[in-house]
Amino acid sequence: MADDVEQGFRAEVAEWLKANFPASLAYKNPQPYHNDGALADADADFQLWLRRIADKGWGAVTWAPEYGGAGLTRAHEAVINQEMARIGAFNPNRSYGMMMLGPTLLEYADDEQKLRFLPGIAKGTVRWCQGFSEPGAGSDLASLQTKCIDQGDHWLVNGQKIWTSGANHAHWCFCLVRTDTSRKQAGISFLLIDMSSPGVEARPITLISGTTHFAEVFLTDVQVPKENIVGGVNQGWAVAKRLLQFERDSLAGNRAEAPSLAPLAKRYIGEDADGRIADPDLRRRLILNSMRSRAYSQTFQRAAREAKAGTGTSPALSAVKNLGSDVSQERGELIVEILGNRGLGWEGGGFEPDELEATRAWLHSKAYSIYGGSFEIQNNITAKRVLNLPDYQ
Amino acid sequence: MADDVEQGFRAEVAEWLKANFPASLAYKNPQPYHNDGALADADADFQLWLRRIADKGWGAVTWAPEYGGAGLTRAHEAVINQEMARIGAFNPNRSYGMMMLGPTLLEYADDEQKLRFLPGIAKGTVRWCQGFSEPGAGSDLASLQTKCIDQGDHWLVNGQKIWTSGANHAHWCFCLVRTDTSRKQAGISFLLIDMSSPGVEARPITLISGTTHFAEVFLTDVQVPKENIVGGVNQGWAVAKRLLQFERDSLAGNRAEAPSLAPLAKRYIGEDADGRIADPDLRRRLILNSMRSRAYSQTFQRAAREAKAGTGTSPALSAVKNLGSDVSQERGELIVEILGNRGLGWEGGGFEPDELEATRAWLHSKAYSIYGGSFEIQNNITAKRVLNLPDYQ
Amino acid sequence: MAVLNEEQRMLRDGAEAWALDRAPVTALRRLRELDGQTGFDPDLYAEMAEMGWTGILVPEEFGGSDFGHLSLGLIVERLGRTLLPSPLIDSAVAAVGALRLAGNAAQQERFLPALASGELVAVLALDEDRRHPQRQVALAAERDGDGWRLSGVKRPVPFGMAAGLFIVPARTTDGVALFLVDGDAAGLDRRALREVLPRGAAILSFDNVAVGPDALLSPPGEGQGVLDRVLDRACICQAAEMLGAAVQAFETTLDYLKTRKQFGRIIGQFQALQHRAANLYAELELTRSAVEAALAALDEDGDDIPVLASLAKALAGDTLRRMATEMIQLHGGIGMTDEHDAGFYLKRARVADMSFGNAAFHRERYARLCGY
Amino acid sequence: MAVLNEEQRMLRDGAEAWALDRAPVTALRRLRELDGQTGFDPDLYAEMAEMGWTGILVPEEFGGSDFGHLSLGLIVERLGRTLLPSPLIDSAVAAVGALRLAGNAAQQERFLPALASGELVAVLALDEDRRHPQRQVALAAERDGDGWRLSGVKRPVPFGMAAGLFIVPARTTDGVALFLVDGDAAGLDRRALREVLPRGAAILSFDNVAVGPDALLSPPGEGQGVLDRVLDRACICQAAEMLGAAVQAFETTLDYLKTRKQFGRIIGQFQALQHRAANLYAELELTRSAVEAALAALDEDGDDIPVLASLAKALAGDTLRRMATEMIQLHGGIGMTDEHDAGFYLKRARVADMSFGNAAFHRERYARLCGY
Repeated sequence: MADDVEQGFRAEVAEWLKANFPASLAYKNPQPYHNDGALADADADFQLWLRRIADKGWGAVTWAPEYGGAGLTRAHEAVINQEMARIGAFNPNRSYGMMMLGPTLLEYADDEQKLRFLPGIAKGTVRWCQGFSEPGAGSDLASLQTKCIDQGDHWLVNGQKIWTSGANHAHWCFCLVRTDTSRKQAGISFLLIDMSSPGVEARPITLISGTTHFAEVFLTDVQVPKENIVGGVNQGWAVAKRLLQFERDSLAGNRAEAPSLAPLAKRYIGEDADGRIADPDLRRRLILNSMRSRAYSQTFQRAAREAKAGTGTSPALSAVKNLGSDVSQERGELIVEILGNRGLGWEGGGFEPDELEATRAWLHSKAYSIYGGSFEIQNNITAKRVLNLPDYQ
Repeated sequence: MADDVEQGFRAEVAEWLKANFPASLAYKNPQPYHNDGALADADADFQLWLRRIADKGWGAVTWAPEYGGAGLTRAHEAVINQEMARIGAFNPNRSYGMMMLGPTLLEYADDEQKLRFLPGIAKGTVRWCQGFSEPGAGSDLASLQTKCIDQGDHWLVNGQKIWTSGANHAHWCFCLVRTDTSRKQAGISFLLIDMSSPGVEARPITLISGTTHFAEVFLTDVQVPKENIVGGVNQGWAVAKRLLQFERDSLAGNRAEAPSLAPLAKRYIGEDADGRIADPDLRRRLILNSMRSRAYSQTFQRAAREAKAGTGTSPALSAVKNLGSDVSQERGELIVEILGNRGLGWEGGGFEPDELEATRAWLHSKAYSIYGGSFEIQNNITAKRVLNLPDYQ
Repeated sequence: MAVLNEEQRMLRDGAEAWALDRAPVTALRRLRELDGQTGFDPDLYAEMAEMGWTGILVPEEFGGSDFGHLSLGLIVERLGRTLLPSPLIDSAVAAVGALRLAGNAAQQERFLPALASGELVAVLALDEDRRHPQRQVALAAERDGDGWRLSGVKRPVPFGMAAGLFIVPARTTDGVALFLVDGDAAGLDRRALREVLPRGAAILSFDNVAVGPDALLSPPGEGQGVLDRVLDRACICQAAEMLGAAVQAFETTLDYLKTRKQFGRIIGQFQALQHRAANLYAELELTRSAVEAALAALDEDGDDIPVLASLAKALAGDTLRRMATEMIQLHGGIGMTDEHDAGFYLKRARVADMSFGNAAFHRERYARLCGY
Repeated sequence: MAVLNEEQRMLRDGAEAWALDRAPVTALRRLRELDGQTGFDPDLYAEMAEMGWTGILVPEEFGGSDFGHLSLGLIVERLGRTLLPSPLIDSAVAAVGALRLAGNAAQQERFLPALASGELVAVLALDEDRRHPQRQVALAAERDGDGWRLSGVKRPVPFGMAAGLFIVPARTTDGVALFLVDGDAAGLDRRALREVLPRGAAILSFDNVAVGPDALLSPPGEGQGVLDRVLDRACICQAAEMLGAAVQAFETTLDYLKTRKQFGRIIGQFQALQHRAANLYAELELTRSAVEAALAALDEDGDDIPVLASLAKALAGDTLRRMATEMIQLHGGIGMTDEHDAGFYLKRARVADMSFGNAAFHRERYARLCGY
């Protein structure tokens, strides 16, 4: 994009945002760590904003218009993001479908599947959940057991999924199922299941933070159309791996740039005669976290630059994900420590809403190093694929 | 020991110490981390002190008189140690022979061997070195290669040892040798070799701290009398394991109780208006190290009490050794950081002797987590034997 | 483990058996679901009292056994394993300690027997909002005739909804004084707080609460000294309880490592996890040493109690937090669910750390006491 | 790795090839054995100058290329890998920076060409004994006619035995000023220090050293501001060099993990070591990001240079120390021997950390700048 073209586009974007972004949402992205649609559903202005963005095609700026996108370039997308950030606006379409399934379908789905599923993702009208994990499988995804049997005119699915984010609010589920029990990875298929099909039941799981973001999903004699397999029968492992890469990108990406905790600390703890946070022990840990957080964000920016330039070796995402979860978990701990007794509240009177939210966020943050490939799995990946260290056997 | 008997003995000890401990040595134990005899040799007062202690039998207080000891109880030994500590005296006979070989011989040697070797250890007249490690074997002791062949009237030894502490000052060496090449642990014997035998050559190894505490020992067609094997042919592994336990005890034991670094820090860095060490970042690390160091020393005292009472589960020595090396290595780092530019000196003018010593000690401290069973090996032991975690295979 | 006498071994074993039987983590779950304001189960507390635990630090003349702090520490360590919420430390250690250290004969006679029998629960009303006050008490006491009037707010006060008696540090023109205030005193308003774990926390608002001269436990200027000593005792016992929780978190996790399979292996076979477990074990041993040394010092009336108290409390705070965090991490997804106990250990770690001064506070206190 | 232009790629590749060929760690060993007082190899420095490295920050009119800090950073990172001692940062970054920021036309004309060509080595005489001075310069300058007289001690001054020119911060009654002092000035005594690694460190004693008005680089009151900016540049380049050393320490260790056998296995197969390596790799990446962001900010004259400089220097200090320590640990016994290179990385970690303010200093500076 030439400079003057960019200037023009930027002005256009700014004007449109001014006219269309609901003021009530400024700096109040309601999708922080819940991301299950439940919160967003309740907010009329959010729904309005989502519709306007969808109509504009900006829910998926770079996707083709027939897929519900705007057919623009990454450069246009960057300008839109910058202009949004300037006024506290945000993309309301940061769903699992958009961040994980959409990019995967673009690579692996056939034309018919793309036309069928991408627009709902781009417009934010169809909500997806991820049916990968199973009880007992945990990090060892490839040992999944959910059976998918060819019944001639349809698939018959039986099994159980767990840690299915937002399953109780989702319309569809992208699942890994076993179409061949004689092989491990090579017996897995990537299947799209309508959550309203008979035999699908989602039971929410309460987490330590009190949220019911996840669910167990029971699949009992669920009939699924033959054309709902993506990437071919028994070819699902490759599709899943690609999708997990997109997940890792988005998880890591979510956590760059965090505002300084110094003002909060000074408000709750006070300053010493020298203008420093009054608790010297906590102060040092805040400093260390700030430094690591900044370097983490620099690492992210560097990776983006390098990816764009297609040069040099970028930091491995597996390592970056671990750094990210480490820095944000530490931040969660620091915030409740700053809040002190105010960081011990669960609900009800006597606590500010922000305080209660911080306590829940702290508890929730423990999941960062478990979901999307645990800390240990990421380290295994770094050791093996990045550092080329030999396997034990 | 009844209270009044102890009182009497204590008075006796105090009086003897007053008459016999050379004042020049007070609070100046010259065996800090070198322990290779070279330093002690050079000091006439140290030699005098060693002779007096030997004559008294206090080089090995609890050993029988025929083995060069005083035949007293552990309670007597404790009184002697306490009285020494009170006036800055110390046991001059803290040698490898005394700390590791002696206790092992008491358990595994036959009567003749005990009478032959223990008195020299108890009196501090015969210096021993340890010939266990070999090039390429490292922590995997049992893979040792030094060959020991039965020649009828003697053993013929060929091989190479490495990390032999004080080999260039030692009179004798306790060695592990392979008497059976067809079995691993069960082909090892524990052999005592006279360092003046033809075919024994010790080449000192310079360490990063500049000391030549260790040596490589080359054994070429060395003839060793048949009666120099301890514990039986091919029975050496058990002897060695016991000896390594004594080593671990003594290594861990050396590092309890360290004086506060606060005065040093205040001298080198100064205080803030509030009376605190002026560098807040370093100060916090000093505090943490002090707390861990104190808890480490409490752990030591607890283990001793529990061992004495023969009750409860004592903290595993493997874990204690790792805590000890961790705390003292961190201390070494903190001291050179306190010294700042004064902690960068190697030798010559412009630095105080204490400063140069601290720099060397810092470098040397890196060995704490390598020798005597590395940090990793100790963790393996803790995981396996204390926590009963299963083996990989 | 400390070297114990026969009496102590019996107490410890009794507490262990009772806790397993009567106070598993489900007791905490039940309390949470009841959503009551008491924060503990009065029936269980009565059982504890019956076993003599509430009287362990009370002199025999007032109905206690005077067995000492190590004995009590053994019990709270066992109770800590299953996270039982009870005012044992608040009432039977802190309140009893304050009455023994500062109470006159009349006060001791009036309150110690009731505390020993468990009929009365008394707690410190200490914190004033965000953190441990550290010599900056704001609640004010003014003379009124031969009595006093108290005004200000204390929060959170654990078991503050249920306590019958409060020991209240207050600022006077002549320094800090300690007062004994009845739970139903006129002008005292209590409001329940819902915290991450039940402990009956309350906001106490003192609106010109009038107390008589017999309510003065520690006169102006002497209150801080008494309070410091009381807090040392509470800290040390709190650290013992936290040690128990950490030990249980470790053992539960270790069991999981030995049974859970992933990638066709028991996960405890993975060396990276083995070494983490070994390092955690070492931290536990350090913490145990600090706790037991501090308990022993209390019974021997050692002169380095403040240092040992801060050491124990700071180490216990860090160790329990680290252990609970690893408990969740090593359990993976299941550890994040409310159904699993791991989250309770994490929440307890935070609440217990904030009680009687957090790890950061005690590191700084240790540093001051040791000249850093 | 940063996105580079063609010029920068050539510089980097040239530095890498030259360092491997001409400046392996044996070059450092040789210097140590020579026991000279120069602290670097003048022939190698001349080669570096010939390749234009000493002039990278010098304007073209004075014989340099003005390629910028990122370019220089790429070179020192490569040189850092094999620990080559040279005054490149001291002279071609710090001294050049001071002259560019504060020098008048005459001073620039006189010194910049000689610095660019490598004929002249100039260094900061900054530290005054134990640590980085942090706005507490003690060496005093007093007016004497239209010139000045300097008295005091600077130590350690790296390459102080060999330097031909010193840039000397001095305290005046009106604040800190910077002076240019000839190496052979009357009254200036230099004494060599033997440090853990050769860098030609010296004690400089100024006994009433007389300098003319043309020696005043930065007038009283302005010196500290200039010095701060110079130190930011030096810190950032020093961090780049430390990054290089850390990368090499990591790679050497990684190679060892892939070849060394113990217990019948390549030790790199052990998962506990794999995870440690993975964590070290992540630290390296963080440090690289901080260093490259800081270098880029220098060339873009960003307004957060002080923050980025302190961030980079502190991270590089911790990372290199940790990496060197792990290098020894993972090499086991052989890593403890003087024959192996590991000890050099550990020693360099300490020396480099102390240069231009250590990690603790920069963490505190970062904290102040960011309002903590």
